[in-house]
Amino acid sequence: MVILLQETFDPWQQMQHYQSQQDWQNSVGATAVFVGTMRDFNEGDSVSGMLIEHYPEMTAAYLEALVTTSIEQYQLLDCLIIHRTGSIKPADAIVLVACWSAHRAAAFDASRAVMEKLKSEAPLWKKETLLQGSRWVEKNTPDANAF
Amino acid sequence: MVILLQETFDPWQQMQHYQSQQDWQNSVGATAVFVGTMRDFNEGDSVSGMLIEHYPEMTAAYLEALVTTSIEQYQLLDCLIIHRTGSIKPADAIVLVACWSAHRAAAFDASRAVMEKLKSEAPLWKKETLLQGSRWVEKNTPDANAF
Amino acid sequence: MSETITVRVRFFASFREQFGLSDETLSVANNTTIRQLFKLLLPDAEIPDRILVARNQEYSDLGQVISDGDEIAYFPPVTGG
Amino acid sequence: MSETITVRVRFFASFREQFGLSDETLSVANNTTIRQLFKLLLPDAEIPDRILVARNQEYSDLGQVISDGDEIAYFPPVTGG
Repeated sequence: MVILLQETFDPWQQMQHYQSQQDWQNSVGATAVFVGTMRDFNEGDSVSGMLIEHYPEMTAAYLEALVTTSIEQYQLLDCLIIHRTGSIKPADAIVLVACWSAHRAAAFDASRAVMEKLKSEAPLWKKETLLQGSRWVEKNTPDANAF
Repeated sequence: MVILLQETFDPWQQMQHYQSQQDWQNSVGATAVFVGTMRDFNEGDSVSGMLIEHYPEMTAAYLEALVTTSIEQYQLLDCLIIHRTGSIKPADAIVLVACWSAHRAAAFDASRAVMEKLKSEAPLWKKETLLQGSRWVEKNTPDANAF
Repeated sequence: MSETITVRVRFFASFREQFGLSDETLSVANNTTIRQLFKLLLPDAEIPDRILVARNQEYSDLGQVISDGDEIAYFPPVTGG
Repeated sequence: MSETITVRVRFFASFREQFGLSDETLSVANNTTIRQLFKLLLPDAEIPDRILVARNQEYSDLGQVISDGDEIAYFPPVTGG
């Protein structure tokens, strides 16, 4: 499932709520969750806030396809992606990726690979608010161990 | 931090509670969490319950040392391990490993490595209750991608 | 087959600000490529080295020929997550 | 130095059930190894191939010599997590 949210969310409340509604609960052996959070510091500067722009139709379609292909590729029971858009404050959760599987290797592999795909391809852009002015984040750093 | 629990726990409530009490919240960029859950099926048999035995003094000491060395090795902001002991039912959470870091590679690497160490070295033993009788789980399967 | 086709063009993030374009609908000649469309809209701008393009909400490339009714998007490297 | 030392011995999981021992305190000769201690307690049992041993709550090995006041544990491969 994919959820794009304009409001602050609590990742653990979302996990609890989502998981309680699923019918695969007795088959799950492994859950791997990644949460990306806004830091108040980046590239040597204090950052007081952030705007996340997206391309609504394409962002949703891209992430939905990523969920579907990842479930198939890693034989997951389920995969959930939540991403914030709009105005973000430090310590806000930006992204959550959760993968459920029977055994742990699949959940670990999938959560990391989904994050890497999301960071390198999902149409989302961050603009940081600094003490003076603002700037677009230029690129995401790849995670060398992701695949 | 290490928590050994004799009672059922909700992993997401524990995450919410633990994280809300920390002073590093504005420095965290990445949180990787793994939860291992009891399945109602193993090695071709239905499993109706499980007993987890531990060596109280050594289990706690082993996991405390694992937390300390992992924080240092992966430059984590924090690491939390929760493990159940005693009588477990299907769908109960057995283990939670959470790693917090500035950037995502460290959190991903650490959570997987901590789980692998825990599964291969922490003094804990599972005995499964089957339809007829019970059996000790003989060994954990290594995760080839863990390190 | 008509001589012109209609296309919706979208710009995002720093491109939206830099080029002053967000969401345009225009008519162009048949067989126009995504690269040519950019030059038609912004004759004085250079195409950025690290441009990404999408056609109907899927990744595409500058050499693709546009069809009638397409939605074409231009944007910089993504930085979500 | 005394001729005998006191040691606490613990067995866990399937070893506890298989050998019928859980928590014993006994006196043994100085310079006894962890392997010899097992044989003293269970003279008719073979030492399992995949035995793990701990000395004072840290992993050790069968060849280690026991000191006075040590706690020695014998257990099978761990299966937590």
